[in-house]
Amino acid sequence: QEPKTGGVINAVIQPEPPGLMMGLVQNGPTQMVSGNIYEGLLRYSPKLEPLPGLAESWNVSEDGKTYTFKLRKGVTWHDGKPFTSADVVFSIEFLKQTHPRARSNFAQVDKIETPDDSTVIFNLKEPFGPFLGVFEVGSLPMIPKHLYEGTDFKTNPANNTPVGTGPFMFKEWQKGSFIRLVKNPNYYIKGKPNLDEIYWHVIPDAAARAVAFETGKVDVLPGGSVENFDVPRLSKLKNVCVTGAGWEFFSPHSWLWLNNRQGPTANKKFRQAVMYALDRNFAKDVIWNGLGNVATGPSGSSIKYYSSDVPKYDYDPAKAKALLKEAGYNGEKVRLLPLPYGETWQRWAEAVRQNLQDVGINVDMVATDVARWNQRTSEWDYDIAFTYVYQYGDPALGVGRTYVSSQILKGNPFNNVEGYSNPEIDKLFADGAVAFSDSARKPFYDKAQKILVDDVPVAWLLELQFPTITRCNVKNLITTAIGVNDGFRDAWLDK
Amino acid sequence: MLAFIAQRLAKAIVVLFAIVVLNFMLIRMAPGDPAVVMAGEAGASDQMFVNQLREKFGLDKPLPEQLFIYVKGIATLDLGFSFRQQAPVSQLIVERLPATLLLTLTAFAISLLLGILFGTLAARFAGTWLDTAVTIFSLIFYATPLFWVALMAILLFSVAVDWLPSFGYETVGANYTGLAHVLDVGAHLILPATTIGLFFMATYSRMTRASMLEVQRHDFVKTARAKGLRNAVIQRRHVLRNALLPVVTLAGLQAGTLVGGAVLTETVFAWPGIGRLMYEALLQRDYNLLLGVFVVCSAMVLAFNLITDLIYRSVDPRIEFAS
Amino acid sequence: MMNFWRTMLRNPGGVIGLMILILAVAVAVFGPLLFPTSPWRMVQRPFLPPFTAPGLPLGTDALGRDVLAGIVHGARVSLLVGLVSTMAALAVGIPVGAMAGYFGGRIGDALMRFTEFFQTVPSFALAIVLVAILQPSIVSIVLAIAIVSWPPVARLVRGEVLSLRTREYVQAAVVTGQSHSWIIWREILPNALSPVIVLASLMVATAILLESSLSFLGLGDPNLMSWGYMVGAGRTVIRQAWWITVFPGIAILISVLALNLIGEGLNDALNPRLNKEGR
Amino acid sequence: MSAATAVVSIKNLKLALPPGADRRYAVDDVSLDLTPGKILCVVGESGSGKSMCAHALMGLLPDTIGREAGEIVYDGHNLLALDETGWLALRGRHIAMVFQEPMTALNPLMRIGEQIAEMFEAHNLLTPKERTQKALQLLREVGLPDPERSMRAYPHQLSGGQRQRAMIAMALALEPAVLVADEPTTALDVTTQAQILKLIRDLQRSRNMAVMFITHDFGVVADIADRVIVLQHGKVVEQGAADDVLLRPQHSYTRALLAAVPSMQPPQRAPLAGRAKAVEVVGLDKTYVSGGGWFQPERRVRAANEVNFDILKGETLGLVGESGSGKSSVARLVMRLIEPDQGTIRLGDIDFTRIGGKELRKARSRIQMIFQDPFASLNPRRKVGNIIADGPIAHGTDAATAHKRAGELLGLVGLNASALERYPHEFSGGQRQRIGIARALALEPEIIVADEAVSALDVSVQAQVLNLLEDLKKRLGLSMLFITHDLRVAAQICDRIAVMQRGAIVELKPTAALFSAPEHAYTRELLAAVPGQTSSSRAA
Ligand SMILES: Nc1ncnc2c1ncn2[C@@H]1O[C@H](COP(=O)(O)OP(=O)(O)OP(=O)(O)O)[C@@H](O)[C@H]1O
Ligand SMILES: Nc1ncnc2c1ncn2[C@@H]1O[C@H](COP(=O)(O)OP(=O)(O)OP(=O)(O)O)[C@@H](O)[C@H]1O
Ligand SMILES: [Mg+2]
Ligand SMILES: [Mg+2]
Repeated sequence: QEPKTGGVINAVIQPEPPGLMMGLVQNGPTQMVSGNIYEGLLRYSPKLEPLPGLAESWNVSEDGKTYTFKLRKGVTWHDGKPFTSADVVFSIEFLKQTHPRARSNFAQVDKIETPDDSTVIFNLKEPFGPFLGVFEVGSLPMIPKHLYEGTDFKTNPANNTPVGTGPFMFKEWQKGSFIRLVKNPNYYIKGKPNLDEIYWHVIPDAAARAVAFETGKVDVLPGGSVENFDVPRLSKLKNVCVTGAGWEFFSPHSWLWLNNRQGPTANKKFRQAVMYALDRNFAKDVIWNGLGNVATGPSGSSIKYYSSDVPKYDYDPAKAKALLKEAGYNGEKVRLLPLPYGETWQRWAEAVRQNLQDVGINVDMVATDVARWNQRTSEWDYDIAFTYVYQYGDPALGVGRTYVSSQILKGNPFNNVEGYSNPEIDKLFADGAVAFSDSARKPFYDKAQKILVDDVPVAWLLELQFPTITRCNVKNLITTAIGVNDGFRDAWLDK
Repeated sequence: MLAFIAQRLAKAIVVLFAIVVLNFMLIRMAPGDPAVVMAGEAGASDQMFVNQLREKFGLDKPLPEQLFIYVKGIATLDLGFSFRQQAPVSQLIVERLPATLLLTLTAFAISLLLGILFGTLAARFAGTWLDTAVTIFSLIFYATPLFWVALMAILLFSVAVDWLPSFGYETVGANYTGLAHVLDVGAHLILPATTIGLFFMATYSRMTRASMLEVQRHDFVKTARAKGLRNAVIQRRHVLRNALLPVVTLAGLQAGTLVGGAVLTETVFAWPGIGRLMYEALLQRDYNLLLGVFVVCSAMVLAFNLITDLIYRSVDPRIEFAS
Repeated sequence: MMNFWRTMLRNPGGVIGLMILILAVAVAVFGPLLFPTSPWRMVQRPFLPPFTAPGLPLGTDALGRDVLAGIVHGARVSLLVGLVSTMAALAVGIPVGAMAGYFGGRIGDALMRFTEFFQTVPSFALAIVLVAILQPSIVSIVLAIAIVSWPPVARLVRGEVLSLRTREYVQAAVVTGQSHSWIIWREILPNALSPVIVLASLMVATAILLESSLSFLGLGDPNLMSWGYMVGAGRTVIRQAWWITVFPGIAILISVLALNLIGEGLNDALNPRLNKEGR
Repeated sequence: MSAATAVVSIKNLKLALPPGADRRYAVDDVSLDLTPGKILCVVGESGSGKSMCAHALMGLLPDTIGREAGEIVYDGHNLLALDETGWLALRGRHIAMVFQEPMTALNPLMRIGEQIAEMFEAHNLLTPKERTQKALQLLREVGLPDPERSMRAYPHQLSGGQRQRAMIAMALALEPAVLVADEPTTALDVTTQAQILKLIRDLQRSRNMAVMFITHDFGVVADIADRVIVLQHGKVVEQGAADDVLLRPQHSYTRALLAAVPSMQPPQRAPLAGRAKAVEVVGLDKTYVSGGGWFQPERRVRAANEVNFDILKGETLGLVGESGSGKSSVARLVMRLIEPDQGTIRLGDIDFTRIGGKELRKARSRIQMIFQDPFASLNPRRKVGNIIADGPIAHGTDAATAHKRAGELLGLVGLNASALERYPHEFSGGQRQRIGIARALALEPEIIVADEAVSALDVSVQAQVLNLLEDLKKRLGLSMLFITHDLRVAAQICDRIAVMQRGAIVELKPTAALFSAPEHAYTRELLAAVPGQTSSSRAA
């Protein structure tokens, strides 16, 4: 079907982003809106293969230490200035100061060369297996050097009127109401984007978002916009399409942090008992409406080197009770922190509490708000805590950080928060990262997965799926592994 | 009169200062800080990131120094900077204030009008079934959680029949101007304002009823009857006017609850007001913004009190502005 | 006192309210005996409509928990929150108001400024902040509700004390050489109590509602079943399963209504002017 | 009496009280006529049904009162059968009323002018402009100073007497045939009362109105009445021409009432010179400052101005003066209920103004007070026994002894000791005042301050209480500061009298000397204003 041009899309954004300058703010909503404004060098297919973005082509040297990117010609910033290789270098400098993930992703880069305006060459100190997976817009958005160089990034007035190279330009932001993006008329791909405008509506209440969709006021509900209980109802409406695609890169993985340092959870048997006590299929079917998969281990099934050859933990309360007895658990109070992200998570925590209580674990649920949850987990002040984490396609990017001992850093909410420390695992992940070629890396990760699943440093729950709900006449919305976050470049409206 | 206002303002400033200091302490007692929140949202963080943020928010300084800096700012009407939102707090608040004022004032008017109407009715027919009916009607809205009424209103008026918009302040992208714009905003205003209005109506209707019955017993009502005035005239001119005095006082006191009560309604109806701004600032520990909203809300309440006081004084000649 | 009960019982609204309240208290006290298992237990398929499964007259909720059991157990928490926070608010408001009214002058002024502070900060917002600071639990919720609801008590008591202070029987106590505390406690407060009781009956209702609003924002005590929690949690699935939120909603409505009716009844019974004369 | 025909006749009126009241009928078989140009005074003790009759005449009876029997005939119609529309035409236009409390009988939120003009409006008379003019003329007629300003004034801006004049202006606006005045002067001080009485008398004569004048003050009756009707418990016990009733009372109740009226003749009193001073007040000054604040100008009232007096042991000093002259202020200063700006009060050997805290509380037992209002001065939530015993217990007496003593005191003031266990509301006004006296005596004080202690009581009860006080004083050797605005009472009980005007004592003399040879002009004015002097002397 031939794309049609023109039209306006109304989408929902929740919560309201604190800012739209992607280099400074990395939270979900910012990425979702600003993915239209900014672009990265690469995009990724649902199978996580690199696709051209601002880089037209790329190649990797034999030793895996030199990466050469050819940039697309004739690309301009929204303010008309040309986009060049100098901007790429500047962006990496910028992000190394403000973007913790970019900081570690580019830690291996020794130097960057720019022989001409459209060539960028990265020289690595050592081979870094996942290197080709860190160029999407969220990890490395291109930032205009001419606006930021030599300024205080944080207070630069340009932050309020973000300038990128993307298919849409920032137009208007009525705080608390909506963000309006308009078509970039000078976009370097002729005929794109198809749409004229995008409105991102800020509607803080989930039920109200569902109503807004139902009454036709909005056309796109990105993943997580409505409570799960509402998904089946909305998807049954006329002219409504639902897809789980577009989360392959993130593949959100949920688990319970189990505090490995102290209390009953320090005991491996206890942790295994927790795994057996959880009725994860119930959670999937009732709480997540059958969406997602029961997690088998530390890696999501769409992540590279995923292995299903690991010990299995089925729902088995009797076994859990037996293990608890072996662990010598004597009814001490165990604090459970739910994730303060709305009703679904609350219900899930209640179900888990019930599961744990059923096998005789004395659970005390502790309510928190977002700030407090972050503080308590990052300062290790919990026994069991819900969380979910993005995996960024590669175990070296998004999996290892949870389990290696070098990532035990008090004060940070997303690393080895559980305090698991195993030299063998440390080594496996270290070796896996610097090995170059899939066949060389796989064995390390196979082994790591087996050990981890046996040790249960955390209790894995589900591979989550956040369905994107749209009206069916919104076409071609999700084309890449980061889904809505990659912008509405290819989307069009069938009127 | 001017002297009176000046005196009240001076007192208000004292209270406001106390509010600033106490709230500053209070808010800082809440565990968690904006750096942690932002680190959490980023989905990944390291020590450098958190430290950078702390420094940016000025959280690395000792607390008394932070307080001093803040109070100094307030003295020059500078509410500080919201680093999270990358904008001066006063700008963020000013952007949202009109919406909140529109909502709360409309709700206020609705609650007062309905409350006085129903209260008068109930007093007029005290002891009859109409009295009971009015009582129960106003209590139903008082006793039902606000967010629930709000959702019901949406389901009824936006989903079941598509009469009124369910969210927002205006039709986004319609670019109405002039009268069309006013009508558009009005249509968006009806549901949230009525939801709050109905809740607060109960207090006023109860108060009006009690006050009317009380005033009815005063001698001057007997005097009025002895004049041969018709009952309707007596009720309106003599009873209602006197009965409204305590209602006015109550209205001033309620103002605080009204502004705060907007949090839920603004959330459910996606109304871009400062109630929501405050709640979000709280969740994100956006200290300056949260404090700013508190200070502005308190100032609004004080202003409300002053206004109702002035109204009271202009209605009741017994209180004089000694001049 | 007899007279009081007689007038109270003559007010049909007050009697109905009192009966409902007694019923609710009975449910709160004895209900857990009827439903001995935890109300959090998942007993059946989720989303069972009311009157379809035996033993589950009000159906089940999103996790398959018994709605009726929730309401019965919730009565305890909701009423407790209402009553205890009101008591606490009275415990602060009455002394502050009494002292402000009795001593007047600088002390009174300072106390009233202090009260004003709590009154100008939007009360719901303050409650949210307090609960967030103290971390949600039944204790912090009760405390927060008490903290935001005492100022009206203080104002009311102050007003009453101001007018009672000049009564001749208070002056009589002064001239017979009584101490300040004796005068406040024995002579003034007993006579200032009736409007306070009326206000208190309304505060209980407001407290129950406030708890439900806090629950709605996710600031309820996650370990205790309350009506507010049920309404808030059921709200998200109201389109699929109205009964999860409607039944506890009705429970709140009826209790608040009952308390208000009692308040009205008390108001009439305690106001000699209202119950003596006709019109 | 002339045989003019009555404008209104009440015939055998019988009004039932709601169940639970202290008697069945508020008004029982009352008949009376109102004739043009005559004033009918209705007298009787409190609760005897006087106001009921008035309200029945106005059609303003509360709906809890049952209209059992009888009729009220006006212009050939029975008013009791009239519907509300009929009343609307009648009220104000044909029958008008003046109420007792000028404070509360006017709408505080409306200007005086508007309230008078409303009278015309209610009956659709005149244009708005004419109404204003007419109102102005009326105000002038009732002798309000500066009528233009009074038109624009709110009730609270006028004095009690001025308000009552405005009320009268309002009642007279439509030249009604009948004026009902329910205790129109009770709330006013003697001088103002005299003026208002004269006003009513003059207006009534010039307009040939029929007036029903309710009062419980026989002095007033003597001054103003053409005919008198005496009510007791809702029944008419005696009625007739004023002179007949006052001089030749037939019924024992009427006689008792008349006998209780104190005479203006001070009794002979033994001189007390040479005794020690119980109280010595020197240079007492008190200025009330209200309003004020940072920006607000303040209002000052000088309530006590260089007040000097002393009271000898066993002596009663009277303090008289018009309302607002500062009598209560002096009493409160002497009691140290308020602090003086200057001056000293000595109680025997101690300086009462210089002590504080515990010492003050202890010293308080030497001086006690009897309050004006028997209803407001007893805590409704404490038993009588406690009320009396609380004071001694606070001063260290043990509870059992204090309660026993309380029982004895009740006996002393003529009450049964069983009263200990009862609450104040179970007693009548006179009995309550006795309880108040018992409380004052419980601490065995040397001095008693009585601020209008008998003003709120009916004449008959008043006489009893005065006798009791006189008796107790003699037996216990008390000194007394007796405050009153009733010069008749003062004449009977005081050894010496001090006259106060605007915060200052203008004359202080032995009672007999003051009455026979008043020096100060203000004293003479006060004495002249006492009602009923001519006829009561006849009566006495
Ligand atoms: N509204 C009412 N409802 C019931 N009983 C009433 C009402 N008003 C007065 N009474 C009763 O009716 C009786 C007569 O009262 P009324 O007011 O006529 O007395 P009064 O002679 O005017 O007394 P006072 O001198 O105290 O004014 C009293 O026993 C009183 O308690
Ligand atoms: N607390 C107060 N504050 C301000 N002014 C007062 C206060 N108490 C009394 N006054 C004023 O002081 C003056 C004297 O009042 P006081 O009560 O002593 O008079 P009084 O002679 O007892 O009058 P009455 O016969 O009416 O009882 C009056 O003008 C009064 O308005
Ligand atoms: Mg009377
Ligand atoms: Mg006085």
